[in-house]
Amino acid sequence: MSEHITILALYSDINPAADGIDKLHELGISDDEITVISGVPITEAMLGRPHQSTNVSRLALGGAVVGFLFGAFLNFGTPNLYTVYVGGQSVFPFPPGMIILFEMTMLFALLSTFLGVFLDSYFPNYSPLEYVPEISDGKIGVFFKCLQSDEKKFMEALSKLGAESVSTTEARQL
Amino acid sequence: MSENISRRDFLKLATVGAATSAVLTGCGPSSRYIKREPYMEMPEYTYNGLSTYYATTCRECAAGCGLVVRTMQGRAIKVEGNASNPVNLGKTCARGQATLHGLYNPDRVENPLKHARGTSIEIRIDESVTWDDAIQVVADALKNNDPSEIGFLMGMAPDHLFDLVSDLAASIGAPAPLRYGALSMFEARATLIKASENLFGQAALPFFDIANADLVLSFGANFLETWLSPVAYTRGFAKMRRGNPKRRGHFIQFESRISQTAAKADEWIPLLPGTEGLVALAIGRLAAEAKGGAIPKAFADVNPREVASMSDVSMEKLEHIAQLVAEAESAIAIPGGSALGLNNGLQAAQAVLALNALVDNFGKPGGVSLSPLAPNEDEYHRPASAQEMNEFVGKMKSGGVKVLFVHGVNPIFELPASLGFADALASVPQVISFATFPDETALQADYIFPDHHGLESWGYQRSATGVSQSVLSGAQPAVSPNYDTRATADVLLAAAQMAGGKFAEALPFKDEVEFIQSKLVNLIGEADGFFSAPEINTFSAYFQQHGGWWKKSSELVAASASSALDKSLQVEAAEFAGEGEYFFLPFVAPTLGEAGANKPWLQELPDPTTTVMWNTWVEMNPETAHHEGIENDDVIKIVSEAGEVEAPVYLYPAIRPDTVAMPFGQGHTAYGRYAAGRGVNPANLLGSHFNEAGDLTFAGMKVKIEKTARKQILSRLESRIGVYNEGLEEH
Amino acid sequence: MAVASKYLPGAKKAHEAQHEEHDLRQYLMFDPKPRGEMNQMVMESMMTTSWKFWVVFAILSVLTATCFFYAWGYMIAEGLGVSGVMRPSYWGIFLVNTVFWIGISHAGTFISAILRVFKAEFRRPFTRAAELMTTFGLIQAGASIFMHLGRVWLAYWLFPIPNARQLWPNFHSPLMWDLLAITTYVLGSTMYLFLPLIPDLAMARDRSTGWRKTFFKILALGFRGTEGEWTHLHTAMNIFAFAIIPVMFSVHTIVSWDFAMAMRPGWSSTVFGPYFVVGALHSGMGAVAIVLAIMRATMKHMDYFIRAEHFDALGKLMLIVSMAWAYFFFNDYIVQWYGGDKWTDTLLHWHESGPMSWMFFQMLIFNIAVPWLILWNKKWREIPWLLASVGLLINVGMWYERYIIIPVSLTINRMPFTWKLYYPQIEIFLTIGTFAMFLLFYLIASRLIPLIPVWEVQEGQMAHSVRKVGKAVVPSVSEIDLTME
Amino acid sequence: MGIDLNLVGAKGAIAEEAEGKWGMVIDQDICTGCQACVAACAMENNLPFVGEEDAAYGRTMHWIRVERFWEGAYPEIKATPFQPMLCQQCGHAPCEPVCPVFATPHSEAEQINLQVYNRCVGTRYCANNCPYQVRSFNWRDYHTQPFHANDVDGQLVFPFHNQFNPDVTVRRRGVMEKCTFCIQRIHTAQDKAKSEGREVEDGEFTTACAQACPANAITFGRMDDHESLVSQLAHQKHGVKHLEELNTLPRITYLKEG
Repeated sequence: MSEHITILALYSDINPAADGIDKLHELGISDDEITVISGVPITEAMLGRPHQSTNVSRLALGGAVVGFLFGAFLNFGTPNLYTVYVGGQSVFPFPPGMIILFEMTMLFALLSTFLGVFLDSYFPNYSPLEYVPEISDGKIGVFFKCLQSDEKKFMEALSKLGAESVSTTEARQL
Repeated sequence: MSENISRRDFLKLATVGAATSAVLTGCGPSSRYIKREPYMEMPEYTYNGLSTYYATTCRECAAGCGLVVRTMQGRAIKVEGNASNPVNLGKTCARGQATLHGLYNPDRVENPLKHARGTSIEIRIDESVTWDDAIQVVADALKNNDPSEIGFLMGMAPDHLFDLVSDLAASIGAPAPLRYGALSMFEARATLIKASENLFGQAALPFFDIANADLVLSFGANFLETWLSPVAYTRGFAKMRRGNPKRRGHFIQFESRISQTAAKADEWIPLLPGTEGLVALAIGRLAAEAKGGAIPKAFADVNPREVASMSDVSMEKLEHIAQLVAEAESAIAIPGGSALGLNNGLQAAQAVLALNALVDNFGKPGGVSLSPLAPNEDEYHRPASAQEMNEFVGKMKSGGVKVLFVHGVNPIFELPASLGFADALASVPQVISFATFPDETALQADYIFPDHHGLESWGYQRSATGVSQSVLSGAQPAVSPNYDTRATADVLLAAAQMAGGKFAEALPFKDEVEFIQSKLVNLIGEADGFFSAPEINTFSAYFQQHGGWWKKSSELVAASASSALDKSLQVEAAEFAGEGEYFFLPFVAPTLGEAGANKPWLQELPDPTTTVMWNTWVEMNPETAHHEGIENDDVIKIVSEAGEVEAPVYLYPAIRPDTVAMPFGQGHTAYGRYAAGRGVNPANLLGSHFNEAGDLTFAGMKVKIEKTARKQILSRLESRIGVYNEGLEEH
Repeated sequence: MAVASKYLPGAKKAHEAQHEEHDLRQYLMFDPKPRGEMNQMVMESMMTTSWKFWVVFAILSVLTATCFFYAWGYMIAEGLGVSGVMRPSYWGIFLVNTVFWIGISHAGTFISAILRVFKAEFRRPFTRAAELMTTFGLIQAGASIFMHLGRVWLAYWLFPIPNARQLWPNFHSPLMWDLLAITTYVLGSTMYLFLPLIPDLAMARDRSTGWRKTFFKILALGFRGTEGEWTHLHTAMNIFAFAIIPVMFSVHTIVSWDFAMAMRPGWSSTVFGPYFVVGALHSGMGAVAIVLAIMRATMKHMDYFIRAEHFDALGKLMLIVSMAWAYFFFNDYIVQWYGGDKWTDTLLHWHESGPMSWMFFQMLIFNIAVPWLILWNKKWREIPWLLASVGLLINVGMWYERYIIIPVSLTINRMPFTWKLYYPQIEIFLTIGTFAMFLLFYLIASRLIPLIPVWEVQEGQMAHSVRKVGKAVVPSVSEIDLTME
Repeated sequence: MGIDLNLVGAKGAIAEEAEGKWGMVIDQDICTGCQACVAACAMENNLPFVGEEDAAYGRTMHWIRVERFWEGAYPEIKATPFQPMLCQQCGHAPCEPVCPVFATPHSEAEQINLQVYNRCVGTRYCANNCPYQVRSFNWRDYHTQPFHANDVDGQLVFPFHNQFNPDVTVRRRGVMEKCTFCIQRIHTAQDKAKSEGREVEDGEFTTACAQACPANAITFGRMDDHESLVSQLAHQKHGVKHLEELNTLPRITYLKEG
């Protein structure tokens, strides 16, 4: 019978966590089956994990372009829709245009950056997830799926490599 | 229009047809000869979007300017000058503009009423006084009193009502109605008239042709403010300055403060109050010397050096001015106002008029002539002088007046308190007021039978002066009456009918329009009229349409004054009543006049020289104030022999250090929400002293000033920082 | 954890060429506590409210209700007649407050963005406290602008949307630039406040119960701290840190252009842009000093996170900014003075000897003399209450500066006949109202969200270690901070 | 007649533009400061009065004010010539570009400076930026202060409202306003002329202030018509424009003494 379970190993230090992850690799758990959660940012490099890709920068750039176009519309488009002359100035004033362009570009860039974080990390997400409160106390959590049958094997292996605790875990309301 | 069609043109193409045109209409809203229709069939004056214009006469002062009232849907929207009326040729002063604030004033007396003397009109004795009761009351008053004990007090305007009352009075043997106004008092009109009578042997107001003069010497005459006919004289002034491209008229004002008029002068001579006459004589003598030839007797006995030392006008100045007079093509000297309101005022007036004789400008362009008599005018009706009013007050006190009719004048406010009109009123058994507004006098009456506002009523008015033609400007209703008021003329006519007998015979007219027509009849066929008509109805239609009737050409009377210079002229020293160290100079507030205080927009107009709004101020030279330890806006008490008033100080850099001046026009205790309790009335400081001509010597007071602890910020349009550098003084 | 284990107690180190005994523990970065403990401290500081707290809370609420909402409502109903604005001072305290609050708001961005970009480690414990000021300050700034409008109920006509006649707003107008810039700034800085807050919210979520639990759970958005989440967060914060700085500069420059663009003596000056920006930082830094001192004095455990070193660093910043402000002020002043234009001369004269000259000189004392006399001394810089009171004076001085630039200068124009001095009326209450509201928001925030970015502190402590160089023990920082990828 | 650009103190294209369409000449030598123009303006354009306190505090609603200063000291003191100051209808109006909602645009058709009350949100930037300080702001609902009303069986009735000129909008609180060169009269005259298929003639109509002025010191008309009285007067030697150095291209010429 092949019942899948999730095992979570808790570490209070980086090095044991890194060793544990190597061990898992040996035991044939691929990187994308392993999730590492921590209370402080830890680079993939520290744990010998593949590089995390992010779209935030691209989205920011896209937003900037949209904002620029919107600013251009406000400054050079709207006067066309209903032309009003003021103070002997040209209908499409260039210097003020600079300001409008800049502000709109920035606004949209920032908005899309913010949005990017949400999209990339699937925020907000209130569904049950594998998690233990100790994480925010600075512990490092490594969890992965494996067959129920292999449970013992992994547990021993990891605890030998200095995991504070190794246990099966269920997705729970955070 | 520019070739590119603007958006609103496009939108408006449809409505272009409805463009309005200024057709002067004959019959007004309340014409007796138009049947009032419900708005289902709209009368012409209520067509949507269509303005109708009615020519009438301005009643704000006695000058009698012609007005054209723009009305829309039965409402008066705007008042403009009547361009064809010779008095103002389409122009108006601020007071004329604000006449609508009288018409639509929230404080009008809205219906006939009987109330306890001295109480507000809200407190009625008899709620249900109808106009029939009113007429009954008037009829009884006429019938049940000995005619000699009936008194009529009226406003300054020589109008149809005055004629009507005069006729009535004459035919029932009652004393002729008295016309009075504070303006005539502060103009010292009686003195001017007396002077010209002495000089020209005719009691008429002189006409001063400023327009064509190239040198104007004005001794206290504020002809740009309220003097005689301000709009006409302002026009003259403008012509004097700009009328002739070759020369710009030179204008010198002799006055102890820079009035609005003096502000326009090229030279302002702050002479010692009371020395105007002497200065005039001195200038005359020096001018005569400059001209060469014999010194006329008139100026023979004056010693210019003495005058210079007495009057604070340096010898150089006198000589300089005399030089100008001698060289001028057409010089003119005008006596008026504070110069004449003194015990030596008459002599001063004669001395000034003598200057005109010297330069021999009588009847010439740019000179002095006699105003032509207005149509229907046998001899000039001048307003009562303060002295005559004083005598009348005496008569009232002694119980010689049993019933008093008051119309168009507010003696309690306009007469100096020292004359005691208010107390005298108490000894008059019955007082009937026809006031449109609840003014002080009306509140002291038993009955108020409110007259229409000027723009609601018929009539005509003679223009006393200011024009070279004889003018009768006509009045007609521009709007139908807003309230349950009634024309006083109608009330009197009806009352006379009711009284029957000699009263009915005296005034055999259906209504006031018929009476007015009876007066117009004899103008038909008058020569030189600018219109004529075969019969009265057509004539009066034209009369209404054009806003009056007047001669086409000038008919100034060239005064014969050969004698003017023959007898030596003396000007004795001026006497000043009261022991105080300051001369007191009351002047009529240029924008308020004597009766403008209840019109809020007039209140909000800044005084031309001080820019003060909504209040009374005391003008005081900064030097003096500094010496007395007085600051701007300090409330000071001014004490004269007659009384005392308290008002905030305006440090006025353009007034003699020994003089304090106050504007007349505020200080009402009644007269509606905008006037009551605002400012003080300088007339309360004036004692009852009169000069030979019977004018009050209003400029002949000396006053003490006392500091009070209070401060009252004067509401000025000007900036004290920008104009007087307050806060920017160098350190 | 790691850092703690490496720490050598009683070690000696060289410090600025003097070989005196020195305990590194006085620095937060070298005085690590286990994360759990720090979390606990922050949670406690957040949860504990003494009766004093509630008294202050009540007072501020009442002030906000009356001086802000009631007074404003009354003014809307009556018209601006109840305020002190008139000809020629068509602008009054409302815009003074706007400029002032936008100035305050600059502190947050400056500290959390510029110091982050330049890796100024002392910033770590109080970035959030500063960022909160940005958001709350901008709220008051916006409110003040709307108070100033004659027909505030039509304020939406300023938004970049066509009106009923298909007419768009006028982008020639500096006020439109203002509107757009402030919108950008308020949105940007709020998002920038929120991003680094997420992990701490998650922390709080794990440590709270009841309604707080739900509250934090919702705000934490399900953050667990996976590598992905951290990476996205860091990238975003990185972008924000760089992008928000030009926005910050643009905002106050544009605010200054509201005046500089106008054809008025004293206003039409090219140096106004940087002058205003520096002025903003001046008041902003002062405000931060005040807030930190209050936090440290009133909130539990704050003496651990906020230390003398931070006040010292802040004091140095304040001194530098004060010098910069003096430089720009003089720059503006001498150009106006030398020009000799009739109206400008009058204006300067009005400033220095007019009825408001007292304000002019107090401004110079508070903005220049006071900081220069006190902040040069390290000992004094490290006294929280002293630094806070210097900050307070600077803020008063900066408020004066705006008051002199707006209503006092507006008195003088090219029409001397209209010169009149401005006397505030209901503005005074509305000013109190905005201050009360600002403090109230801050008070509430201090009990709802962790004022200390715990994870950033821990991150810093991880990065800091000591190593032996010869006999000396020297501090060393390792590059584990991800923000600079 | 050809026009000499130098007389208006401007050069080339600017001068052409400086002429504008409608213009006004104010002769300070004969202005007597009598305030008739102020009253006439108030009556024509439904201006509210503000009462003593507000008036004292610089909140008068005058669209035209008469300025006077003093020169010298007693006894040699002189009042400077009265100077009526009203909106100069600038060709390059500083008030126009600063309004965020286009409430004070430039009229292409009339080449004057419009004020669109309905658009105004009351930022008062235009008034700040007006070098002539001739804009007035509705600080309160002056027209409907209960003080001016009568209580007629429980209803507030404002008699003054009968006088409102239907051609001019009545402004409420929070709105900026200023002299419009009596644009309602301009339009009425143009409509009339159009309906009669002709051009508006010089002197056919004029502004309220010019119409009232007893001294005839104010002249209004077409500046672009060099035959018109106003442009003849404007090109006299002693004609000056206010703050011309700011290049606001004012449309009003002031004639000085002499």
